[in-house]
Amino acid sequence: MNKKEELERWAQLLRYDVVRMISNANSGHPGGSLSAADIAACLYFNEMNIRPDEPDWPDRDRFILSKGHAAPVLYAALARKGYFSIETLKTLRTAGSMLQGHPDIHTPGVDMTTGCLGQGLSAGCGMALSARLDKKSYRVYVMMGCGEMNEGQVWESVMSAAHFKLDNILVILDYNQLQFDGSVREVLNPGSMKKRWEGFNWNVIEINGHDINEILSSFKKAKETKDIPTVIIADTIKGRGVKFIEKDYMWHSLMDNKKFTEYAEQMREELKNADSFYADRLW
Amino acid sequence: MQTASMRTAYGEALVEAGRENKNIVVLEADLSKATKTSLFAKAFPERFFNIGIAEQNMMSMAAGFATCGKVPFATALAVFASMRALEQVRTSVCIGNLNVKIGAPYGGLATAENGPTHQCISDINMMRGLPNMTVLAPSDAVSCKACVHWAVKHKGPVYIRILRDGEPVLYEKKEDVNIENGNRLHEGNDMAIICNGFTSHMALQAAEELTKEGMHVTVHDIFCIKPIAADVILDIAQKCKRIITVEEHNIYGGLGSAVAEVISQSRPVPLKIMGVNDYFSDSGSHKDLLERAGLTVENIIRQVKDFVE
Amino acid sequence: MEKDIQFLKDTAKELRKNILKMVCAACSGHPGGALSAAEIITALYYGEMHVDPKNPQDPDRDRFILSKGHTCPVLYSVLAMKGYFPLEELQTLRKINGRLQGHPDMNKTPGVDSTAGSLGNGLSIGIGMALMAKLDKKSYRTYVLLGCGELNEGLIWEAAMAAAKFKIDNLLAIVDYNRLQLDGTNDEVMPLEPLADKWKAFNWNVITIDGHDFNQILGAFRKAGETVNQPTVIIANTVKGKGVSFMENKVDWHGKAPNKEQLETALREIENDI
Amino acid sequence: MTYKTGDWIPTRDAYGEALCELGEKNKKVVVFEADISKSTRTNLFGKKFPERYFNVGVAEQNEMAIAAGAAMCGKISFVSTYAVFASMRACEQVRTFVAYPHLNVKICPSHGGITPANDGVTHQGTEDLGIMRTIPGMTVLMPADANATKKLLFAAAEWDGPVYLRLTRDSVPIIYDEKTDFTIGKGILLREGKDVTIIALGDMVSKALDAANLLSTEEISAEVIDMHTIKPLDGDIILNSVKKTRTVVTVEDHQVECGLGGAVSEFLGENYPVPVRRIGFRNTFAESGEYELLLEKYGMSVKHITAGCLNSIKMKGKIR
Repeated sequence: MNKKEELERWAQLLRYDVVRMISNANSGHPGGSLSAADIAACLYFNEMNIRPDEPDWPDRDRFILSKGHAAPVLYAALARKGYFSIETLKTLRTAGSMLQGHPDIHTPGVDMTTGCLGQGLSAGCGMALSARLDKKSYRVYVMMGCGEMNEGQVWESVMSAAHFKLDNILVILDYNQLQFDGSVREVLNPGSMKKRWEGFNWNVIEINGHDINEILSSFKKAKETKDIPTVIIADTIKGRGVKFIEKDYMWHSLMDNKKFTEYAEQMREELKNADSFYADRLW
Repeated sequence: MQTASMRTAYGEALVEAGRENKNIVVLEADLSKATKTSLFAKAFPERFFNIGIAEQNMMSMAAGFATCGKVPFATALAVFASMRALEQVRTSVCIGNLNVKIGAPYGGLATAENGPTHQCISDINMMRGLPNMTVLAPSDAVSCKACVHWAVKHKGPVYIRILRDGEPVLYEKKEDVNIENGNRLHEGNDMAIICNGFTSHMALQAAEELTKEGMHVTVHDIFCIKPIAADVILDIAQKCKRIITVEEHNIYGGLGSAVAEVISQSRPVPLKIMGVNDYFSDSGSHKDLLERAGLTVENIIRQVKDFVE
Repeated sequence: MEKDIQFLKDTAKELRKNILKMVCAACSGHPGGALSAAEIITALYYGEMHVDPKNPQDPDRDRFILSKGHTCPVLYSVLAMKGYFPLEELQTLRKINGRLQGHPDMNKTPGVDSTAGSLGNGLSIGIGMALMAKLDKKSYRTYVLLGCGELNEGLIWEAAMAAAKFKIDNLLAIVDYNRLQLDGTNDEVMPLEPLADKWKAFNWNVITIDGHDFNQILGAFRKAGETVNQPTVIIANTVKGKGVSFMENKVDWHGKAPNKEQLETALREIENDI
Repeated sequence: MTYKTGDWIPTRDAYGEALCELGEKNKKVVVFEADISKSTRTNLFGKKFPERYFNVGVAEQNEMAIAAGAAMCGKISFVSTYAVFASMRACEQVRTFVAYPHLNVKICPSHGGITPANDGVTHQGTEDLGIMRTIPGMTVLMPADANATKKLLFAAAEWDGPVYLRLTRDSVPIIYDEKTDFTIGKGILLREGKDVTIIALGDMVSKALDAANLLSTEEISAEVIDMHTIKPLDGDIILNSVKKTRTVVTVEDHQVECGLGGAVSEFLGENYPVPVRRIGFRNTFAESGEYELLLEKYGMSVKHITAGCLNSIKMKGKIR
């Protein structure tokens, strides 16, 4: 199996975890978790320099899920990396669980509390500036959603990252074009997202957010860019991988758990028969 | 009474603390000359970050700094620190219990002539409601410095409400200041005044005047409004039987409310809350605005006397 | 036309003098950003807006929001000159029991359409007014004067998005681009360039002008008025403290009142166009 | 539309429906939304009156200030979002541009307290009532059920000035029939008693009633007041009750600091000092989980209310 094929499998497995977790919890946000699965797989299984057995390692790369409602995909990645057990995924959103409805900094591997949109990049700027102060080489990855581009605080932080020339920060915009109340165009008409970031002095790379090769090469290009922060605008499909919810904004959060649970079972069967990679990893 | 500027004390204390602790960083939102973080900027330019007029961004950035072991002091006028960026303080800072310190000059009516948009009589309440937050309100330049140094040592979020200029000096040196329990400024068994900030020197003066008339009033200067020293307050309630709280804050939700919550729970004694009577003030000199709010030595004396009868 | 321009120039002179006199009388206030906006305000109140000082609450009036509320001396001065209240009242700026608050208060001062003072809010409020004009099928226009420092505020960009979405063409935003904020230049504190590109990327119609040239200001107003289905912003390049040699481009005069002696010098300079 | 007692309905549902009725009657009503209309239920209004409905995207500060601008033009602006965002993300806009100019902006957030139980702490607004209470000129409400929501919403529309009306995401039982009248600033005596006064609001009112029922089996008679208006606080109803019972338990889905407990403590301290026990979150953030389990874990269940009442009654003996 080459790198690409392996990462595709990890992404598919994360999707499976997401579907199972949400179906188990009977609540949560599938759409934006699924659209981010390929990117999350590339980050956690190829890109980031982290130590699952030492979550607070001071030199680790940081990841901030600014679109915190997509927590299931983050939890899946963390569990698959070994920050905590796969069993734990079953406790999503239940009282006493370490897996909160939105990410909590106290969960191993979670670098920032998020859930209220628009704050992640600001926190990321603080981390990136700290790295510079401490002469450390870790990088800060911030995944943002397209809905949160509405938040003014995002543009405050976009301005400051450019002002401080934070080339150790990488923003990945999971641009699935849908937010809670409909398409980004209907809700707040963004025009050209690329131009907007460029107007704030950022290096912009546009990719297909479901193409592993494009994701990996954009990460590489971002690393090579100096003195200016980079944003990857990743064209994605909300709900990617679960056909009946793809591109349906109503499925931002869980709509019909019966249907969803049935699908989880179906997915399990399909994966079991697909490949030996999945065989002992399904739950 | 000798006076000194609290915001200058804040700036100086940051420099002192910054010298001792290399992890201290200061964040500023385009008001460094007013908040006196300019002093820190001069001393440690590489640890000073001016974020521009973007307080929300500043608070979340501070949270990011804190996750990397820094001790960030995010500084903004009280009105913006407590209200423009309130949700960032809650979500980015308090939920994670991160080690972010918020310096908030121009609390209360101290921005005076700038008018109500810049005055802030609600910040103590806003911050007091947030879990994990420690809320400090020093009463003079010396206690302001003490608060900054205390905050550096304390792990977790701290909000420090600072005034402006010309505050009477109540304490000789910062070692005299008891942040957790507050300081007894005057002893007496007839009544107690619990106060903080700019009103503390007034309460002290009132108590001294009243002594001349044979009334003995306890005056207790509280710095830490959350968590509040419940034992100290209950002792005072036990001893004095009647409490007046005085603060440069809305009568709802501030020091008075914190004291009410403590005593009503275990030792309900009659209470009078003096403060800004739930209204938006005006442009005018600080003195005029305090007078309008009834925050004067004369009025404190009057209220004490009324309360006895 | 030339005569009109001369009239506007003379009016702006008068306006500047009033600003300085009132700030001096108050012993505090913000002269720098008030002076930089003198031509824009003069052009608005004497050449553009439909307002009736005798009927400040007229529901059909054009609205003006001074989002950079700290520069209210320029607004109070023009309101007094237009007759909303007596000129002598300018001496009561920032005094207790006065109507002229340190930052604009819509319920205290006749002619003030919106409370302002904490930066970044004016454009949103203006959008509310502009949307209601459309809803009520009224033809009034809303004018919002923004400072450059407040463009740091995220709220401005929230509003910029909303105005474009709602195709608000009955609102005009003007940036008083004097390139200084409290702590220094924009570039030092938080760079804004490329400013025109930013607004364009948020789907705005952008007109860049010299904010002290009446021909350009009035021309921009005209062009903005002709633009439909898209909001317009005028980026007006200005000089902070304009008209007073020792205040021009000096960040120190953002929020400091001149003393009597400085006032005399300043008034003389303005009178003689030095 | 009215609701049957005993049914369980989120008060946000009642809000969405009542808002449509209100919009029909009053053409001055305009509604602002921040991209969560399916959740706040303003999508109903949006469908019915698209021209008076404005979705500003995920931008609550902007939403609040735009609503203020509309109110400056004589409209009655309704602002919909979640309690965390209405009270905190847009706090300064509420204070400076709504409350200070005293405008007719009605802020009606869903997700009050821990009623978005599963969503977790970032979406649970447990500090909002205290925040709103300290803003001068603000009127602060939380209806206990769907029928109360509808009545109080209509009252808020008539009320001069800003109102904060907090709603629940999760279902709460209907305790009022459609005939009950509601007046802003007047609490409702739900049950008479002589041993202890329970003052509750919002989703905790039904819990308070359950606790009173439970206490009656132990021959303790608890008086229950629904304090749907936390500001201005109804001092008369408190005094009348406390003169009889001489002790109070406050119950709120909120931090015990600054909120209902704080308001009642302030009032009684100044007017009639008696022991007050406050039930709510004790300086802690909650978490994801089922609503009833969270109440249990954080000391706010019916069991905790009854225990609080018993303690209070004991206290009053000691202090006498």
